[in-house]
Amino acid sequence: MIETQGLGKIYGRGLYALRGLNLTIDKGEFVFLTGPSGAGKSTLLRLLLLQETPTEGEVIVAGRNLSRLSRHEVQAYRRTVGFVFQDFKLIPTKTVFENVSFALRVLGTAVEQQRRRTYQVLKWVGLQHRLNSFPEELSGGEQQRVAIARALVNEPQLVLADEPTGNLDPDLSLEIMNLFREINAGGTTVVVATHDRELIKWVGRRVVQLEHGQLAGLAEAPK
Amino acid sequence: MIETQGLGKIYGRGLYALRGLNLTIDKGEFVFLTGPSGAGKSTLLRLLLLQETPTEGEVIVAGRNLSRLSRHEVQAYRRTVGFVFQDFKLIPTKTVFENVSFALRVLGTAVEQQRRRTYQVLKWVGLQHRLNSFPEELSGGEQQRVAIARALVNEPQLVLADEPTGNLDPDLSLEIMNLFREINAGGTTVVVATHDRELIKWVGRRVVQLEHGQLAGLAEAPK
Amino acid sequence: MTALGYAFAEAWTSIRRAGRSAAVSIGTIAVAFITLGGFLMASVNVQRVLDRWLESAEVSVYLVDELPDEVRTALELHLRQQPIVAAVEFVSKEKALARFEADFPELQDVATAVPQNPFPAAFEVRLRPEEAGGPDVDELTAGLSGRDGVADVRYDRRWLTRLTNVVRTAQLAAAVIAGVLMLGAGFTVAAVVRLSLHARRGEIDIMQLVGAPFSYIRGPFIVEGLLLGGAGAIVAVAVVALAYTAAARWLGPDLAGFIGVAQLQFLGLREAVVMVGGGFGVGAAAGTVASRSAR
Amino acid sequence: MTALGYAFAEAWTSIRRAGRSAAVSIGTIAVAFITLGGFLMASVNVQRVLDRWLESAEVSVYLVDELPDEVRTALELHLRQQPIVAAVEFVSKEKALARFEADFPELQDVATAVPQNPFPAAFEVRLRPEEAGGPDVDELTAGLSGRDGVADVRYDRRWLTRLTNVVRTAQLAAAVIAGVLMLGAGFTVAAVVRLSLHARRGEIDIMQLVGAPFSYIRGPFIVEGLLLGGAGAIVAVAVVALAYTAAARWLGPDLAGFIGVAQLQFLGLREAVVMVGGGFGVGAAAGTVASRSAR
Ligand SMILES: Nc1ncnc2c1ncn2[C@@H]1O[C@H](COP(=O)(O)OP(=O)(O)OP(=O)(O)O)[C@@H](O)[C@H]1O
Ligand SMILES: Nc1ncnc2c1ncn2[C@@H]1O[C@H](COP(=O)(O)OP(=O)(O)OP(=O)(O)O)[C@@H](O)[C@H]1O
Ligand SMILES: [Mg+2]
Ligand SMILES: [Mg+2]
Repeated sequence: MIETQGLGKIYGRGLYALRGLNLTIDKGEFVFLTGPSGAGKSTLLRLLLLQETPTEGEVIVAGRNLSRLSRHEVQAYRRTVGFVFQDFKLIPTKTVFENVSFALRVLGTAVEQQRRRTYQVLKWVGLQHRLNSFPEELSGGEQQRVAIARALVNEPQLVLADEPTGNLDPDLSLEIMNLFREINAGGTTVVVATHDRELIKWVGRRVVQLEHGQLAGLAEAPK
Repeated sequence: MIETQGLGKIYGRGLYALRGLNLTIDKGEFVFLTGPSGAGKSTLLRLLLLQETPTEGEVIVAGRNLSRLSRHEVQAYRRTVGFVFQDFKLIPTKTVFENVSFALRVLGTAVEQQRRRTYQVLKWVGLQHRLNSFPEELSGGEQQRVAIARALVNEPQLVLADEPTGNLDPDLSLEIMNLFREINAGGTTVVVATHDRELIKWVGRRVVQLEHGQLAGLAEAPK
Repeated sequence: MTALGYAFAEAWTSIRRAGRSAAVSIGTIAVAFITLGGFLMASVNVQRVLDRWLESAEVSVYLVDELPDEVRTALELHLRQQPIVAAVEFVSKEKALARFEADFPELQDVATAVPQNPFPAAFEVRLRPEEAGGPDVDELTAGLSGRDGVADVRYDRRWLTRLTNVVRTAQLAAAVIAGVLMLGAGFTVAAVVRLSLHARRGEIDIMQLVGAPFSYIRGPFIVEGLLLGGAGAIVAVAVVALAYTAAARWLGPDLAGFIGVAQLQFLGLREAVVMVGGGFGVGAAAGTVASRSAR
Repeated sequence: MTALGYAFAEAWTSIRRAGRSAAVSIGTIAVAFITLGGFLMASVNVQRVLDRWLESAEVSVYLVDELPDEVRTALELHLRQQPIVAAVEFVSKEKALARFEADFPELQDVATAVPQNPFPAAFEVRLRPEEAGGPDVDELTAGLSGRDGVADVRYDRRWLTRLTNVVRTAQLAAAVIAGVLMLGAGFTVAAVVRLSLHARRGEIDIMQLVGAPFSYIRGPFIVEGLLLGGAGAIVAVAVVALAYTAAARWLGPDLAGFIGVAQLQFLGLREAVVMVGGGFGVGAAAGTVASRSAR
């Protein structure tokens, strides 16, 4: 599903945020991405979404080289990816419902189905009672769950989640992970960047560890 | 140091975010605030900073009823509090150095001392090499550490930290907690809202648990 | 179609939620257009005055005394056939004397002291305004001078040429100023829409990251610019219309006497439509620019 | 002092970092002031033309023939002593005839046909512009009519009263329009500064939560507004000055002939200073409003 070859990223100031990364993630895999602060986890995920362009190397997702996509193909590609941003990136001028249903709207889904599916996903994350709130009226954890709902609403082939439980209590975190596992069981590839060792232990999947922008260790977690 | 009497907060929509809270925190104490997402942790901390005004009840900090302060007294009071916001609240148009030194600047600290102290605090959180970056050029954890540095830079009497390690890896989280402990050892009262049970266990201090805006249990943690 | 409906619905929601900020934007755009509209109205009216002046441009063709009627009629016909001539009036010797006496009453003595009427009969030829002061007039006067029965041709060329130059200059200046004001109004509308939407640029990035097609991202911004600009222009036209009504009521009589035009004239329908259309257009363009993504 | 220095330093940094956005704001403010400045320049010049016209308002005092010199001198003295009189010129019978011949060459015959010079000598009295058309003039003419040696007093009161009315109306209209433009410019500056700073309102809240005193929070915003507004106004004055230079060079000769004033006049120093001051003031006020905290 995902293959990176010698992937590197240098931001303006000249330091490698990511360097010579060769990584393969199979279709239907559930992978944790971990490593200290500033290791390059978010950078890797951003490159997978094409939010940033690589400085060197290639990213191949579902057999297609991301750097060769046209603008329209990029849009179409992003619509098949569910992304939970580390800073949520909710649209402040839209309500919870609008923020989530927007991802369906751009797919041209019928209005009635938009409504139904949005409600369903918000129920999964326990926010069905906050449909008409604006993001700034939510607690940190509630905002994070809206971001998760938006990533899952259009049944993506690939879910990329950047620290999706940083603002959630342990019980909720496990619930969210169960949600990810269910989606993963349906064939969706899931990549989760997290610092939460408990969570990684509990879910028990493959862990990719980054350090200073490079792979630090590849460990097959116990099944 | 902190005393709340029948403290309650209702946001616009009519639900209690906090209800009838009676809580006492002594001077020099180190208290963890925990509870599920939406329990009211941030609301309580916001009330302590006067970021919100209580709907009912009183907040008394250092012997003074917060709702009776004049605008100038509010400013002076806030300058004695170090606050780590859950969403960081860094000023996007200022550099890391400016964001942190600003808290000293408003105290009228001499420029040379501003410079020295800011550098020192940024070194504590491991960001002395990113002085001139803007917040959006930092990773999530780096931004969070800038927020922590800003809270500590002016040696406040009271530190209120809302989920200060949600974006940090476990090792860094412990380092930050050690920092808080050191500051606490110097006489500063510290209140930390967190979901991280490991951290609470490791630090081993009093825990205040909130649920649906009310106290769920008061537990003296083992010394 | 769906995207269009979506764009309008979104834009409307956004303007409604923006509230005061949107009102400030519309107001500022209106101010720009009021300035432009006010200037256009003023210049339309000044133009009418100048036209009136030019309309009264006359060539006097003095006739020799005791001219046979058929020569006079032939001359009149000749004059009327000229393309640059708008009207021809015959002034007899008696009428010329009467006019002089009326115009210069203090010289009554002079007129009566003269044994016989010294004033010649004349054709007063009114020219088409657009020709007055032009080269064709020179041709006409030159041609007339040699003709049978014509004693003299007088045409206050110097004065008229000067007036024509001034009018031309004024028209040029007015066009330049109108152009500058138009640019200025456009610039203001664009700047205001851009500033209004700039704050929401983050949204565009977010939408792009969610994979929204450009039409979904930019549509609402473009429509919002369109609506802000159009609303501003409509407010402006309304304000100018009100100002016109007020001016016509209170200043009308005074001004009308001076400018020699029966009534103040409002902006033409065309100008009003152009203004409102311009508002919509500039707003939409500004929305397009403002919604141009960072990447 | 520290807070002030801080405010300026911060504002400057902010404008520098805002880059294009700040340039757009300054440009828009400049457009507003250019409109105002252009109008002021136009109306200063029109005012001069009207003054010139009023200056040429004259009362003609026709004298009886064969007036003894001492009566004439006494009359002249009397006229010069009137407070509303600006200048007195004596026109002899000969000069009057010469003028008539020059003005009406086609009536040469008439003049020569008359046995003796029919034109009376006269004093031509120029009035102070501010008095022309006023009630004091009536008093003067009435007083003169009965005087020894005076044959007739002519004063084209109707025409002058009308002109005076028009001038007064025009002045009123100009004042109203200037006021509206001033308000419009102020509104535009305020709106632009407000929109520029609105996006950064979050910063204000953050600063407040850190316990910053108001002077530290609002100072930079107010100074930024001040600088944006002032810069816009300065740009505007510069543009108007350039436009004036261009107009004076290319249109000056034509216009000067028409308006009868030797030269176009630039905005007075006072107007320029008021404009720039207004820019600074409105900008600062807008910054103050924009930085008003949500709470
Ligand atoms: N826009 C940017 N400009 C410059 N440097 C950047 C930018 N974004 C990230 N970086 C730097 O790149 C490095 C990797 O950042 P990244 O966000 O990938 O880290 P991370 O592993 O997600 O860390 P965290 O756990 O703190 O979120 C960091 O040192 C960061 O400061
Ligand atoms: N501005 C607001 N308007 C309306 N409701 C609000 C607002 N802020 C918070 N709330 C609600 O008040 C409740 C308590 O919020 P609070 O932020 O205190 O929770 P929390 O304990 O900090 O949760 P988290 O762990 O998710 O940060 C939540 O249900 C939240 O939705
Ligand atoms: Mg990250
Ligand atoms: Mg919270």
